[in-house]
Amino acid sequence: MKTKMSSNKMCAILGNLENDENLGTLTKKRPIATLPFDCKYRLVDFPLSSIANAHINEVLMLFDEKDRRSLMDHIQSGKEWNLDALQNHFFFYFYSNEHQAESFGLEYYGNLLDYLQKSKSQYTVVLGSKMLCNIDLRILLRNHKGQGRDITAVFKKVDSSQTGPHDRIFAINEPNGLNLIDAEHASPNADGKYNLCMDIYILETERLVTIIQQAEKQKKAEILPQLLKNILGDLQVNLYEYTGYLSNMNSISAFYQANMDMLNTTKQNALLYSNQKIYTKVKNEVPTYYSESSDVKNSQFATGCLIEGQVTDSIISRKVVIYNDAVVKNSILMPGCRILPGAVVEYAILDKNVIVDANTAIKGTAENPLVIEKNAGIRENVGGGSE
Amino acid sequence: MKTKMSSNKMCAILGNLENDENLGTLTKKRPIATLPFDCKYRLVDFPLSSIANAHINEVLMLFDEKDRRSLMDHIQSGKEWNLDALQNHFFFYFYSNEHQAESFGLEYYGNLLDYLQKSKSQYTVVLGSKMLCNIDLRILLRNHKGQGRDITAVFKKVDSSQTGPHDRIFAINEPNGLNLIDAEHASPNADGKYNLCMDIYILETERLVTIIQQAEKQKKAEILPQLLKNILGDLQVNLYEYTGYLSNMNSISAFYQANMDMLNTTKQNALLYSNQKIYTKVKNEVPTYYSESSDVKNSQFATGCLIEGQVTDSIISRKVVIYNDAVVKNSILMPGCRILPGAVVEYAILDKNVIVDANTAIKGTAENPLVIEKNAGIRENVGGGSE
Amino acid sequence: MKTEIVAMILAGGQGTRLGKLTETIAKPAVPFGGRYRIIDFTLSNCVNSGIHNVGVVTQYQPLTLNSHIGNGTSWGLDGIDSGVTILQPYSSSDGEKWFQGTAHAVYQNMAYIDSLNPEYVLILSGDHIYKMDYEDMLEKHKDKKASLSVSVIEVSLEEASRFGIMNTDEADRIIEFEEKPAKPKSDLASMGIYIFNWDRLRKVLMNSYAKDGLMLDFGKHVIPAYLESGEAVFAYRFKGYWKDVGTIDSLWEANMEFIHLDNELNISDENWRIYSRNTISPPHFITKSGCIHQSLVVDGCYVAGTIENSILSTGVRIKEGTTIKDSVIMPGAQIGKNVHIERAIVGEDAVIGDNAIINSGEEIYVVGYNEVIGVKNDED
Amino acid sequence: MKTEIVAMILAGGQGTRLGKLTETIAKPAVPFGGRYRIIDFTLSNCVNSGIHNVGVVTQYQPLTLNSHIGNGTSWGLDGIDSGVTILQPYSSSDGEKWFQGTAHAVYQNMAYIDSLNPEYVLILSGDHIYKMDYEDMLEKHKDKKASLSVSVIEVSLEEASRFGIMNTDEADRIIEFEEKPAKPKSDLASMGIYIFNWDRLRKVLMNSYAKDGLMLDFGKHVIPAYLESGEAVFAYRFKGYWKDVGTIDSLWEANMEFIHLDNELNISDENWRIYSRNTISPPHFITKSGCIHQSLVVDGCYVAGTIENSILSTGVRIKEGTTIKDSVIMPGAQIGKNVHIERAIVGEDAVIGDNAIINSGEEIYVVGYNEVIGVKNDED
Repeated sequence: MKTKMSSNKMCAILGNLENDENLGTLTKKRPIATLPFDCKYRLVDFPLSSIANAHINEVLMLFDEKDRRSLMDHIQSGKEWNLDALQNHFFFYFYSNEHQAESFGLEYYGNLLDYLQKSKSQYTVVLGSKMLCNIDLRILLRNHKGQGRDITAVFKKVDSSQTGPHDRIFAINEPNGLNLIDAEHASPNADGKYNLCMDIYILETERLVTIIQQAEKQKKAEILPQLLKNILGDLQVNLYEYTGYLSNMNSISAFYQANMDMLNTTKQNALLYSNQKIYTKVKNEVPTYYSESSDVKNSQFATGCLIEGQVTDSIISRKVVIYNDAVVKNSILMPGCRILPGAVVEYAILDKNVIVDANTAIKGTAENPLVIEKNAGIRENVGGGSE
Repeated sequence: MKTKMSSNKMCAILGNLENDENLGTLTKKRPIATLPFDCKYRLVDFPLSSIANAHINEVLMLFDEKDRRSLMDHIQSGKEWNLDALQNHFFFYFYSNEHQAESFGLEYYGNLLDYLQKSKSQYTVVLGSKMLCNIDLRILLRNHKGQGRDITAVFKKVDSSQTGPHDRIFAINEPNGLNLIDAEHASPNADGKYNLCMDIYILETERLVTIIQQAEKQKKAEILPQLLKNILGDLQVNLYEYTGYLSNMNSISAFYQANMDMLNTTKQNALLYSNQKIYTKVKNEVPTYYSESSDVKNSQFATGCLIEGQVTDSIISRKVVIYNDAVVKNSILMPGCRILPGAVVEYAILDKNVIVDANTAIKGTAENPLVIEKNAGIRENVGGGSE
Repeated sequence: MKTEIVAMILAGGQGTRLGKLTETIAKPAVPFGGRYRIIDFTLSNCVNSGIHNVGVVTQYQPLTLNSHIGNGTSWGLDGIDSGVTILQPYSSSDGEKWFQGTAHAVYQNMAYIDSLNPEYVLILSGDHIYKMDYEDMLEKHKDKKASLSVSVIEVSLEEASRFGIMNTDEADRIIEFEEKPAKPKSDLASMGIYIFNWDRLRKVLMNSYAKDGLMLDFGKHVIPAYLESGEAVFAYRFKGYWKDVGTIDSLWEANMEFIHLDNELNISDENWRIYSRNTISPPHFITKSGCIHQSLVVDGCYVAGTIENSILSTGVRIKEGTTIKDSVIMPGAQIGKNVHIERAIVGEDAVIGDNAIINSGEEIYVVGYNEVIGVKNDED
Repeated sequence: MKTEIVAMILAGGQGTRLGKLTETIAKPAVPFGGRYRIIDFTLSNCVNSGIHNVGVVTQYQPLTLNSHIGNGTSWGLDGIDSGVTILQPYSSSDGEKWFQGTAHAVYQNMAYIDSLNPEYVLILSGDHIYKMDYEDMLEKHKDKKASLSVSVIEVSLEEASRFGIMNTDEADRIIEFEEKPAKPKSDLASMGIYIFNWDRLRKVLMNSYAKDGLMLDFGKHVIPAYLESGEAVFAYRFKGYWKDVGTIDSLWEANMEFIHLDNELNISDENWRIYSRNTISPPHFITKSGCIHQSLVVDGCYVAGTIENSILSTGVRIKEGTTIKDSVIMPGAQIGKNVHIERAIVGEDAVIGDNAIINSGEEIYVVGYNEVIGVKNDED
C-alpha cells in the first residue's frame, strides 16, 4: 500500500501578514481578514474558499491576538469552509503583538514548527487576505511541481495604481536573476505594468521547516510572509503569473473600488462566478423585499433587506433597511445599516449598523469616499462633497 | 407566534474553576479538564456530554490561557459533542492567569457579560470538570424551576475521604439557614456524611448578569464559581442532591481510585452506561489484539492495543502495547504507553507515551501509586514498593 | 436510550394536482418563496420545536428532495443523536414495500421508529406553509393524557365541507369525526397533524396488519377506529397562518401572499427562523435598466427587466425589455429579452426565449422544470 | 461546476448466499472484523483516494445501511461539495424503478450522476474486503487515455474459471473477456471495479435503453459491447489483499484472517485508515474469570468467559464458564453462562441462553440477527 503522504497534498498557512493602517477605521476593530466585502462576504472567505476548493485538509490560521474575537465570530467551527470534516485538521494560533521581541520569535517559530512537523503534507502553501483574488491552488501546485524550483511565488501584472508603498514588485532581469523591490523604487516592465508580489507562496514542507529553523537560530522575529519575502533572494524562485481578478486592499479607495468592481459584470463573474465557489458564513436571511416605491439601478444586494427608497451604483449588504424617500448613491452599506426617510448617502462607506437619521445627508466624493464607523448614529450632515 | 426565548432553555458556562496543584505532574501541562480517564475519555467529556444530552445550544468555555493548546487539540470544532450544529453557539474565552489583578476582573467580567447579554436562554448552568459525574441537567432545571429560589446548587453526600481542604461543605441548619463551610472546618451530618458542594449551579441568566455587574462594580477579581460560592449566603438557595456516581478529583489518589472504580461493574454502569451517553473524541482505532500468550484479568481496555503480556486490575488506554512476559498490575496506562518484554509495572500511573524498557520495574504502592511523566523513557527500576 | 418524540413527515403523495410541477420532483421539494422549498417550513418547525429526529417518507422522484435535504446540516439536523432520514420503499425478503396510505407508510417504516424508541410520534405532511410550535402541542397532549392529539384550525363553515371536521366537547375532546361533511357541525378542520402515543399506535397498526390490513389511512381509518374504541382523542387548536399548497392556484396564491414579508406568517421573525439549503450564490444584481416593485429577490439573481409583484428565486436571470408581473420564477430560470410574463409559475431551470409572451388570463400558466419556450439565445 | 470523479457503490444484490445474515439487512451492512461493516472498506478507500462524492445503490432492506451511513460524517463525507447519497428505487410518472442489473442500476440513477457532472465514474461493489488507491487507478486510466479501465487481480489458474477473465496484450489493453471460462487463457480476474469516461458510458446506456434495453449488466453486456466496438479498454493490475465475502464460508474466513492485524491487509496502517461509524461505547472489560487468546475485542464488550481465535464485536457480553472458539460474534450479541460456541457466526443482537452448545463440525454455524437460542436468563 503506498503511503498517502503523497505528492498531491498541501497544507495551508493563512495569516494576517498585512499592514492595515491605511484602511482607517475599517480595520480599527477587525483585521483585514474579516473586513466585509460585496454585500455578503468577508475577505478571508476568499483564501478559505481556495483552500476548500483545493481539498486541502490541514490549515493553520496565524493571527494577531487582538483579532481573535472578530475571526472566531466569523469562522466558529469552520463548517462553512469544510474545516471541520473528519480528515481535516485546522488550528488557530494567535500571537501577542509585540512582534519585534526575540521572545515573540521563539514562540511564533515554535508553534509553526510544531504544526509543520506534525503535518502529513509534502507541500505548504502560504497566503493571506489582503490580496483579494480567487486562485486555484491545485493548478499552482501543479505548476510548482513542474518547475522544480525551491519555491513558487505568485504575482500579477498590475498598473501602478494597484501598488502601494508597502508592496513588493518582482523585477525579472537575467534567467535566474530575480529581484524583489519595494514598490516605490520599482520601475515598470516594458508594457508599463508592475509584477506585484501577491504574498502567496508554495514550497516543500521540509524546506519551509529548514527556513524557519534557520530563522529561529538567527533569532529573527519576522512573521512568516515577511520572512519568506526577505529570503526569496537566496532561493531558486519559480514565478507564477496569476491572471484572474485581483484587488490589492492597501487603502480605503482600493477597498471602495474593489466593491464597485463588483457592479461590473465581467469582474464580478471573474471573482464570484468562476469554477471555484466562494463560501461564506450561512445566515438564513429572508429574501430582500422591494416595495412599490423602490427605485434601484446598477446595484448589488444581499438578502434580508427592505428597500423602499432609491439606490444607485451601490453595494447593499444583509439586513439593510432603506426607507421611503431615502437616497443611496455610489456607496457601500455594510450589514444592518438603516437609512431613514429622506436621508441621503453619497460616496460613502457605512460600516455595520450605521443609522442615518431622517433628512440627514452623508456626502463624500469619488476620490475620497467618507467612512462612517460601525454602530454610529448620524444625526447631522457629514461631508458635503467638498471634504 | 410565541418567542422561543422560552422557559426550557439553558446556556452553559464550563470553566476550569478547579485547583489542580494536588495532581502533580498529571496537570503540569494540561488542565484537569483534559486529564485522560478510563482508557478513552478526558474529564471534560463528562460535563460536555451532560450539555449535549440536555440539548443546550449555547456554551461558553472559560479557561486559562495556558490550557488553550491542550483543550483546543481535544475539542477542535466540537463536533463530537454537537457544539458545531447550526443552532448552536459555542465560544472559548481564555483569560491570562494573573487573576488577582483588577484588570483581570474587568476583562473577565466584561467577556462574561457580553456572552450572557447576547444569550437567548432564560437560565444559565455553571459547571466544571473536577467533579467527575454524569448529571442530567434537564432534571436539574426542572427542579430549579419547581423550587422558585434564586439559585440551585448541587451537592452529594460523601464520606470524608471524598473531601479535600479546598472543598466546601453545605451545613444545613434552619429552614433557610444555609452555610457553606471549608471542608477542614465542617462537621458531618448525623449519618457521618458531608454535603459536598459540587460547584454546579443553575440560575436565571438575568440574575447572573446582575451578580456579575455587582462584582464588576466592586472591582472583584474572582473567577465565576468562586464568586458564586462566596455570595451564596446572600441568596435564597435551593439545594439539589445528586445521587449518581461522583469522584472529586482533588488528589492523585482520588484520580487513581476513580479509574479503579471503573473495574467495579456497578460504578462503571452508573457513570458510563446510564441513560446519558458519554461522548468523546472519535479516533477510529483498530480492535485490540490479544495474542496467544496474553493473560488478562479484571481490567479495562480501549481499542488499538496489542496485548501479549499479563495485565491484572488495570486500566489500559488506546494504542498501548504490552509485550511478551511484561506484567502490568493495579496500574493506569495512558494512551501510547509501551511496556517492553519482561518489564513490570505495579501501582503506577503512566502518563501518555511512557516507554518502559525490557526487564525494568516500576513499583508504587496502593497508598502511593507512582506517577510517571508524559513521554518518559524508563530505563532503570523506579520505586520498589517502599517509597 | 429513549427519544421523547420522533416526527414523520409523510411526503409520499405524487401531488398530481400540481401538474408539471410534480412530474419530476416530489411535492415537498417544490420551490417556494424565492429561497425555500415547501418542506423547509415543516423541517424548520421541527427543529424550532426541539424535535431532533425526523423521518421523511417519500416514494416519488426523491432525487431533488434527497439533494435538498442532504445530510440535514442546513436545519441543524446533523448532530449527535439527531438526524433527518429519508425513508423510501425497499425490497425485503417478503416482497416489495410500497406505501398505500398515510398509516400504511408509518407501518412500513416501523423499524425506523422503533430504532429510536420514542414515547410519541408526530405525524406531519410536507406540503403546508405554516409556522407551528409542536412542543406546545406535545405539552398539551401530555397535560390532557391524550392517546392522540389532532391539530385543528378554524375554517369558515362554507370551507368546512372540504376538510375532515372534528366535533369536540367543551374540553376539546374529539367526539366525532366527519370526512368532508355536507353539513358540517363544527368549524374545526383537521390539519393532518397528529401526535400519537407510539406504544398504542404501534399495537393498533400491528394488530390491523396481522389481520385484515385495513388501517391504511390516518384520517379514514385510524382516527375513526380510535374514536370507536374510546381512546382519549383531543383537538389542539392552532391559530395563525396555514396554507395547503396542493394545487397550482393555492401554490401561486401562497407565494403572492408571501411577498409581503410583514404578513401573518411573519417569516422575518428571528425567533422562529425558516431554514433552507444554502445555495452558495453571490448577491443579486440589478442593472441600470432593472426596475423592481413589490417583489422579492434573492441571491444569484440578475435583473435587467421590470419586476412587479413577483418572486425571483435563486439564480434567476431576467434580461432587458422584459416584464414579469404577478408571477413566481423558480430557481435558475433564464428569461430572455422583451418577454412578457404575467400570472405564471416558471419552473426551475426553465428557459424562456426572447420576445415570448406568457399570459393565459385568469388561469395561472405553468412552465415546467427545464422547459424551453421559444428560441434559446446564446449567452451574451 | 465539474466534479472529476463520482463513485457508485452497487450494493443492490440481496446476497442470498449469506443466508440469515442478509435476510433483514443489506449485504454491505453486514458486520465485519469487530467494529466495521463490509461497506466501510470501500467507503474508506473512496475517501482515502480523494473521492468526495459517493452514491450507494441499494434496494434491499436499507434501514441498517441507512443508519450506519447516516450523514456520512464518520467517513468525512459530510462536507461542502462532498457527500454520500443512498440511492433507492423510487416511483416516477413512468412507473416504478427497480434495478435489474449493475449497469441498469447506474442507468436508473443517471440523474444523480448528472447532477454532479463528473468526467469519470468509478463503479464499485460493496462486498469486498480490501484496500485500494482508486486515485492511482484513475491516473493510469488518464495516462492510457482509456475509455474503460477494469481492475484485475492475479488468481491461480484453478480459481480462474470462477471469475470473469481478462485477456490482455502486452500494453495491458484488454482484448478479450471471458465470463467463467472452462479453460482460462489468463490469470487476470476482474474485481468488478471499473472506471468509465462518463460521457461515453452515458451515451452507451442511453442508446441501449432507448432501443432494446439489453445493457443490464457491466460484466455480461457492457464490457463485451465496449470490446466489440473497439473502445480503449485497459486492465489495471491490483496487488494486495482482496476478498469477496459473498458466502458464509468466505465471510468467516475473511474474519479469521483479519484477527492477525499484521496480515496482508495491514489494517493498522495510519496512512490508510478504515473508518466506521462511531458507536459511543465505553472501553471493554475483562473480568477475573475472563481469558482471551489470539482474538480481537472492541469497545463495549464484557468478557467473563474464554475466547480463543475469535472476534468480539461492539457491545458483546460473554458470561462466565463460556468458551468461544474460531467464531465471529457480531455487535450486541449476549452469550449466557457455560455456553460452548465453535466455528460459528453469531448475528447482531442474538441471545444465546445458558448451557447452549453451538458447533456443527465442519460447517460454519450461523445464528441469525436477534435470534434467541435457549432460554434467555434475566440480567444479573
